[in-house]
Amino acid sequence: MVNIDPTLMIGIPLFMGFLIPSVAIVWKNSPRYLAGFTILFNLIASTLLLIRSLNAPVISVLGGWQPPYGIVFVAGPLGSMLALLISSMTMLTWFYLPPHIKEGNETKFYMLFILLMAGATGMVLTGDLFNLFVFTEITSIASFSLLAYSRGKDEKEAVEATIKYMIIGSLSSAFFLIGIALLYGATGTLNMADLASKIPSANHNLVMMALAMIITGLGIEAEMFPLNGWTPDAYTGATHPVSVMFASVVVKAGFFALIRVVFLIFGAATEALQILMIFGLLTLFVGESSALRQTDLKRMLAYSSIGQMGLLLVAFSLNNQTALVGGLYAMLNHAIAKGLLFMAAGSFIFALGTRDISALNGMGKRMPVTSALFTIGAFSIMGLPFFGGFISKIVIIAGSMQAGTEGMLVAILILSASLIELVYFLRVVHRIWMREPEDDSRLKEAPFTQMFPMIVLAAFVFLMGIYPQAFFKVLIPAAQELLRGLGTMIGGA
Amino acid sequence: MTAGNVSKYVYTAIILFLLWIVLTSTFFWEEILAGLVLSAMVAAMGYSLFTDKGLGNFSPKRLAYFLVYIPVFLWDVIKANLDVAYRVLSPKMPIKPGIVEIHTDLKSDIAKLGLANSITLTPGTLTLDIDDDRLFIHWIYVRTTDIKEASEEIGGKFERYMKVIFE
Amino acid sequence: MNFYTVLEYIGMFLVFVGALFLFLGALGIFRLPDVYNRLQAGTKATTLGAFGAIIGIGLMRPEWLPKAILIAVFILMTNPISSHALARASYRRGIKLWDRSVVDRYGPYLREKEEKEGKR
Amino acid sequence: MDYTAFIRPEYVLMLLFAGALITYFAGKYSSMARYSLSLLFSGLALLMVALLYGKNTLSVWTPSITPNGISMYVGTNPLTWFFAIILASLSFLTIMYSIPIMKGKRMENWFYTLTLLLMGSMLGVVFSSDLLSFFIFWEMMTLSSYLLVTLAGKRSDKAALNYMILSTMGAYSMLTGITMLYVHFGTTEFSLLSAQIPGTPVNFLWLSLGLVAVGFLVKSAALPFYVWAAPAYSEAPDGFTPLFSGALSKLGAYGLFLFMYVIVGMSALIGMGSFRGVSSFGYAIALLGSITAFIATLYAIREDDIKRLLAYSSVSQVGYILMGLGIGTSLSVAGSLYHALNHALFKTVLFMGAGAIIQLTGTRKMSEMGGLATRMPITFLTMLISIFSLAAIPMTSGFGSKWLIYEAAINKGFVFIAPLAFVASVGSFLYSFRLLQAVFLGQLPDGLKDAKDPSLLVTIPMIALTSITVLFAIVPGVPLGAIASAESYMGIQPIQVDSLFYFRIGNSFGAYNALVVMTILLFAMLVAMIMFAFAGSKSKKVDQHDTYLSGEIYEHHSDLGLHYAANFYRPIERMFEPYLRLRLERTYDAFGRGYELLSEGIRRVYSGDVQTYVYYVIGFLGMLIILAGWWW
Amino acid sequence: MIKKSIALILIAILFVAIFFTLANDLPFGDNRTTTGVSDKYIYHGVNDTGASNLVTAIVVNYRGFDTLGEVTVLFVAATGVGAVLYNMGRPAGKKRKKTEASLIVRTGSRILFPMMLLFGAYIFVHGHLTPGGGFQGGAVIATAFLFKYVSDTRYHIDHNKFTATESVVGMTFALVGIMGLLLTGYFLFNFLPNGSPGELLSAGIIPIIYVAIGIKVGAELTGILDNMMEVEQ
Amino acid sequence: MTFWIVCSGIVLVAVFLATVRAIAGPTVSDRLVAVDALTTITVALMVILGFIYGREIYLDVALVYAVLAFMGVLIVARYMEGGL
Amino acid sequence: MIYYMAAAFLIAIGIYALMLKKNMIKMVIGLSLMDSGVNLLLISLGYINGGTAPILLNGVKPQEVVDPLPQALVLTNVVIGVSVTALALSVIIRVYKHYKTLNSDKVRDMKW
Ligand code: NA
Ligand code: NA
Repeated sequence: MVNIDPTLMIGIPLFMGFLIPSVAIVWKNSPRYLAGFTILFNLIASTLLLIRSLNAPVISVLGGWQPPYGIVFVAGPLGSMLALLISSMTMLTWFYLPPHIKEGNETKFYMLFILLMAGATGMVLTGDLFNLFVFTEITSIASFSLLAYSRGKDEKEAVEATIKYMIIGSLSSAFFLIGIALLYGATGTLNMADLASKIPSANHNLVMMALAMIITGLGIEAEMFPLNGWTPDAYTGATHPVSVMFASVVVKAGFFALIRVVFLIFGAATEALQILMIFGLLTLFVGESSALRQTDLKRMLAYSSIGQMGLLLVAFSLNNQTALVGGLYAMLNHAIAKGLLFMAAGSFIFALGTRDISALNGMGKRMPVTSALFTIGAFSIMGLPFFGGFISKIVIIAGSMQAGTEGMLVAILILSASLIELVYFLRVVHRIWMREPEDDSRLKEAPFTQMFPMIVLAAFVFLMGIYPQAFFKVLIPAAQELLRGLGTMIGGA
Repeated sequence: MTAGNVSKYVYTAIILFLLWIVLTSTFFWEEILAGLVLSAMVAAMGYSLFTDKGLGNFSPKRLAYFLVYIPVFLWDVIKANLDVAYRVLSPKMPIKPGIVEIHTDLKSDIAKLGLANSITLTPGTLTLDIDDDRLFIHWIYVRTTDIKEASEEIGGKFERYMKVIFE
Repeated sequence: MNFYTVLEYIGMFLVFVGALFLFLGALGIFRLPDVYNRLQAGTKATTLGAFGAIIGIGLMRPEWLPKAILIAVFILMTNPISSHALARASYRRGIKLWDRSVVDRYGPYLREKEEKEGKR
Repeated sequence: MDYTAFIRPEYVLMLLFAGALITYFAGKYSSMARYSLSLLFSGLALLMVALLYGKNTLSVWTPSITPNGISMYVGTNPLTWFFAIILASLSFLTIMYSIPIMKGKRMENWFYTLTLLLMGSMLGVVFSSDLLSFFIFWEMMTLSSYLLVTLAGKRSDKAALNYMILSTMGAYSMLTGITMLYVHFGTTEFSLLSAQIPGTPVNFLWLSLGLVAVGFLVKSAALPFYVWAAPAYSEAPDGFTPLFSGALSKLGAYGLFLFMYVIVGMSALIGMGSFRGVSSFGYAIALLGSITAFIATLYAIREDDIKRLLAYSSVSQVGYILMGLGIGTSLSVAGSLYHALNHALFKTVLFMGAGAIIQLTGTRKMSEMGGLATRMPITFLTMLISIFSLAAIPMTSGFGSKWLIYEAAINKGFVFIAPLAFVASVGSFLYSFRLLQAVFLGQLPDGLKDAKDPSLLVTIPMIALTSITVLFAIVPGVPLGAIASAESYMGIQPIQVDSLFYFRIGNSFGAYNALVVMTILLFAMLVAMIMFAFAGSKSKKVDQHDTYLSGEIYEHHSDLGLHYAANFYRPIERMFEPYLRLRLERTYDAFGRGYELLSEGIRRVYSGDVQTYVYYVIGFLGMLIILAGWWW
Repeated sequence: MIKKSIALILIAILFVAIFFTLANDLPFGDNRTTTGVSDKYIYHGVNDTGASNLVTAIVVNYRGFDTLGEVTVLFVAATGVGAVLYNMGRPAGKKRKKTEASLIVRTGSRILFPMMLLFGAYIFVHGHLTPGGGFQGGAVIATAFLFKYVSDTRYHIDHNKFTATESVVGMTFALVGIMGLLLTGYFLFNFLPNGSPGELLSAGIIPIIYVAIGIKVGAELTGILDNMMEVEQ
Repeated sequence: MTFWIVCSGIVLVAVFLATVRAIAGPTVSDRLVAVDALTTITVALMVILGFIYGREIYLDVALVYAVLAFMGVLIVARYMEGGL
Repeated sequence: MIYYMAAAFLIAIGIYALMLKKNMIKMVIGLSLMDSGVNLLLISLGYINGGTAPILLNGVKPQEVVDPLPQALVLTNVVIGVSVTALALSVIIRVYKHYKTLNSDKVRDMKW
């Protein structure tokens, strides 16, 4: 079996990112294909990586300097799974792109697009705290740029969203870096595994202060309430494929970074988990409640994403294997289903020219295929049986039940929020299928290249709903990896 | 590439290489080699504007004038600085500032730059603007507003050197 | 008293004089009445001061001399340019001369030029 | 080939789910295919369910689907079969009935697909033998029934949404309870669970069982969750209402039977606390059931809308079922199961008839109907018998089941439950009579002069169900035999069924002999009818609008509310008016509106000004820092 | 007012927290941990990497991957600025509607421009020996171009040439990394000899990387400047 | 040593005076003049510090600083006259 | 210690600008200030009393140098800061084009 070094998943996109602008001078359409090729490479590499990492974590030492002196890439099942998620979602979004990015400079879009993927991949694979910061910045800056890419009707909102996102995002990175600095001051190292082994004996005050800074810094990326003010605007303002990337790639990587730091470095510090739990629940409720009253389709999806991120936070902070598996499952499901929803919503909006939910009346007749795909995504988020969301919901509930009386309360809260979610998604689905359209004309469905990614995602939503074992094969070791902590994995130096 | 351009290029490269030697202050072959390569590359990017005359600048007369100009100029600078020092330190601040106009016969831009900078560096006077042959000078103690007189007083000496060195 | 010692003393002298001129320049900036007059002091005295100090150090450490000269020359070349640019910009931005200034030939010139451009 | 190998519950489900899919695609192109395929699939499923009689199976139908390797099971047993056969036959008959009723209606093709899907998921609920598949089918059932309700178009929107929200609320509560059980016992299979129940802490059982019960009470439309029922039953498409009310509403009871008696078991249930030998939990259910029966009856009495009237009646009758179920004695459980069957039979017929009449008259207001008895004799007759059964008029099977429940309640000396039930029973007689009177008797409105019985596809199911009602009145031993074996499966002492025509339940208090009671009552009825026949010539025919006009003839102004049916039970209404004004719907509405308002406020958190967000971030960090100093 | 007081209270909390945490738990001037990784860099850095400048040793060698990431950040930002300001510039060939610079500034730029470029080159070529490095050198180079923009309202860069240059040097950096992987199995492995510390041709791949970075950063920053300068108000 | 203390003291007084002007203004130009002078002073100071610490690298720093500072002032000046 | 004070102060000033200045350019400046504060903090962490720059030339001994790692990190962060600032300013140019204001209060078409 061919092995591809995980570092190449950064190296190749970078190389191609540098190559694309030159080739574009002589061959105008090349960026799309070069980007596609790059993403394909990452897709293959991450698939192989995932298979390898199920046996033993794949560790790639950069520059030949053994940890903790150099930077390492550590690809456990969890990291590899996320890398695969990132590359596959990027691939599918790549199919979805063309009509949505016509207005701007396409060459630059494709460069940013693959670099965003590279950044997110680096975020999930790196085993070095400062390197994580660097990759977070790559991802953020690429996101900012892609967000501001919109031209034409949405341009105004896009730039507004960008500047908000940038200000909050840069604030977050400053805090993250302060946290890193304090940790370095306390332990003298930046390697995550090494940190994990040194933190218990390090100065407690420093570590706690660092924790506060890091939770704030990464909490912004993970859309934790009240740090997520930028989120709804960013999702709404972005051009549709970029919204997909936000929901399915960027936030997932940010969330993973937060979880990893808390779990691996701080050995699932119980104080941190309590904070995450409380604010996870808040995020869940604020997100879902805000979505309840939306009239803007994308904004509703954005708030729903916030709610789901809250759910993930809650699931992870329960800190037992079942809940973690459920949380990971929800993470996957949300990436896939919300990606699908944003794509379908993008197609609706592209065809209708408005984001207003009331314009969706009777879309089931006007764009039946897209409507069906949207519905599948919605059902999965709502957690109906035979869709991925169902499995994640029951597993998370089972996980929370293991946490005693408080867990019971958590379960009830999760389900209440889930009920709110059901209501607003049902309203939309209801409109699509059950209301009479004001204008009976058939709208043009998206072309097959755009339909294809949606169909693939819908198929995955189903697969996750009816054959979860396939996913558990990866998720159970992934959850165990988190519970074990990185410290025991590569043991410091 | 015209002969003029070759001359300009070579001149630029030589100046840059000298600069490199000064910067590195060594004679390791590696440094020399790097200096040659980099000077050649950088010269290619800027030679057309760097000089008007090219290798012509290396004529002995120009070099000689240049060498003489340095102490002359420095002495003027020191003299004038003492003057300004006096004005600054004196409690009454004996200043009589104003903007006067002077004229120059210099044609080349580089020569004008030399002149203007010399004037500026000489305390008491500051070049505000140049338009063709007219220079506007801020003078900390205006002794005359007449263009001819002022020209001689402020820039006369420098102009003569500049004419030889740069034109 | 060998050659290097002599150089060192000269260097020390230059550094001291340089420091003095830096101080004078700063004092001029502090005391003089308007931007243009402050520029006079600021450019000249500080340039000379820095020049002296840097060359002085170069003399005290002869192996540094080439680089020291380079820095000094660079300052000598750039400071008048930036001062000039500042003065010009200030004037064009409408910052008035000190009210006890005796003559202003630049203002009429600018108005004249504007009129010409306006006609075109 | 041994066909019996295919008579397994999992194949029934597969048949129906595949059937739904096939029907959808075939039905898109041909309405004939749609009708015949849906009849075929449901009929076949019915046949298979019937053949499952007496079988006990249990099989794994999926590989493990949870991280801990939980598999899903389906199986059948006497209790399952009893409900399955009701559900399957009602589904089949409803499909048949729907062919003319739903013809040309909105999204007709979806109707059949969803009905088959619903049938499959209802059967799935009863066949499933583990918590997870139970819950999955339960959710599917909710979803497909929700979709069926929405098929009615815009008018059903609110009702459907409310139904869905409350159902989901119930389902989530159930999920919580189920997960508690799973996490505590580490298994989901029913028999494995029930084996571990003895010795479980009482509090735990109360909590989990209570949470699960909420889901079933919602589906049963019991107090305080009944608010969805009347709107949903009445606004659902006419083709769906019979199944909705007749079949689907029984699943809540099934779930309670399952969890209370099969999984937890009688002894553990008593162990959770008891009251006069009845488990406290069951008593609570019974109490809720009786109050529900009572209140819903009051609402039904007020209704002029025929579907709403029947809807409230359903709620009330399900209350009886819960009552018997909760009391948990041999007699009461039998009564409960029997009443579930009866209610399925008569309420389906009533809703079918109502649907037919609505299609004919174009209105649901009873005050705009009347005198249809002669024009629609078959409808009249079938509905009449069903109404008798509903009103528990002796000689009908409805009487038998209610009798059993009363007797059980009185036996136990439940001074609160028994009177409530009795009053409710009187109430149901009142609204039944109103229905009968307003729709079939009196004068025919001008528009309905050429009304006639609906097509055979409508009448055949009605006749079939009515015949069963009559048949079971005569041979109660047939259903009671099945009930007895279901009881013994649940670990409850089965009632004794001596023969098909005669049964007798021996206990300390007395005995109920159906044949004897029936015969006596039949005789009394005959006497009454003869008396009426003789007196008939002397009675005066009064116009329906003649109520308050002292005989003065007015033009028919039904909209003035002067129709006979409009304020039929005004005096009784007046009596309860103050209490009825405190409708629970308002509370729910207020809660919903309140939450929406709250959400409106919550989203103002996202002020749009980036500086506000900076405040949030810094505030959050400040809080963490303070916590860091304080806690740690 | 309330807003302002809240802000001030929060800022005070942060200030106090950061300052006192540092002051109490990381006493200034003697907190270089001996358990940490930096001793390795300090005592073995010169031998390991051949770079006398330990910061360089870390930046380019031990943590060269961060630097690759950093180059990427700049690249992404430059691309982003291009994408953000796309289509906001003046039409081709039109001069910017701006006050011309004076002859002094213009002529000054003619003479100083190549010198500044050479400074830049000097800095990144000697990155492993002096405090400079690719970024600093690149910044100086970009400053040289900035001087051009400042002094000439008609100035604009040749985008194609810049793009090509950027591409080549960027790919060089990535390729050096990939070469390391191919030759030794480690991405960014220093596969060249270290030489003797203090000389120009020492420190293995560091000078190559720094030259690439220098040019890249110079071109990148210039590109950003170009984009911003071209924006029509 | 005394010598260096005296020199540094004089330069620091200069820094102080220029800083006062930089803060006091009153116009942007005034501040800029002060900043310009400060940068020149800083270059000199860096060279002096390099000597005191005996590290040649300070000279490189000073050179780069001189380049950047010059450009900084120039840019602001050009901005003020509307040349950007 | 003064460095710690200065670092904390810079961070505080940056946050002050972010919280109380409406002008978005000033907010971006605030971010840059914070960044400088963080950089200063990092550098000061690595300082040892009497330490010198970590360039082992001209006989400088390893014992005498300050921790080079924070400096390396700062180098990286400086570039990141520059990148973000450049991008933020370009975005602000576009914001200004659409809103004709830089007041963050006014740039809030998207809310709730
Ligand atoms: Na200067
Ligand atoms: Na360096």
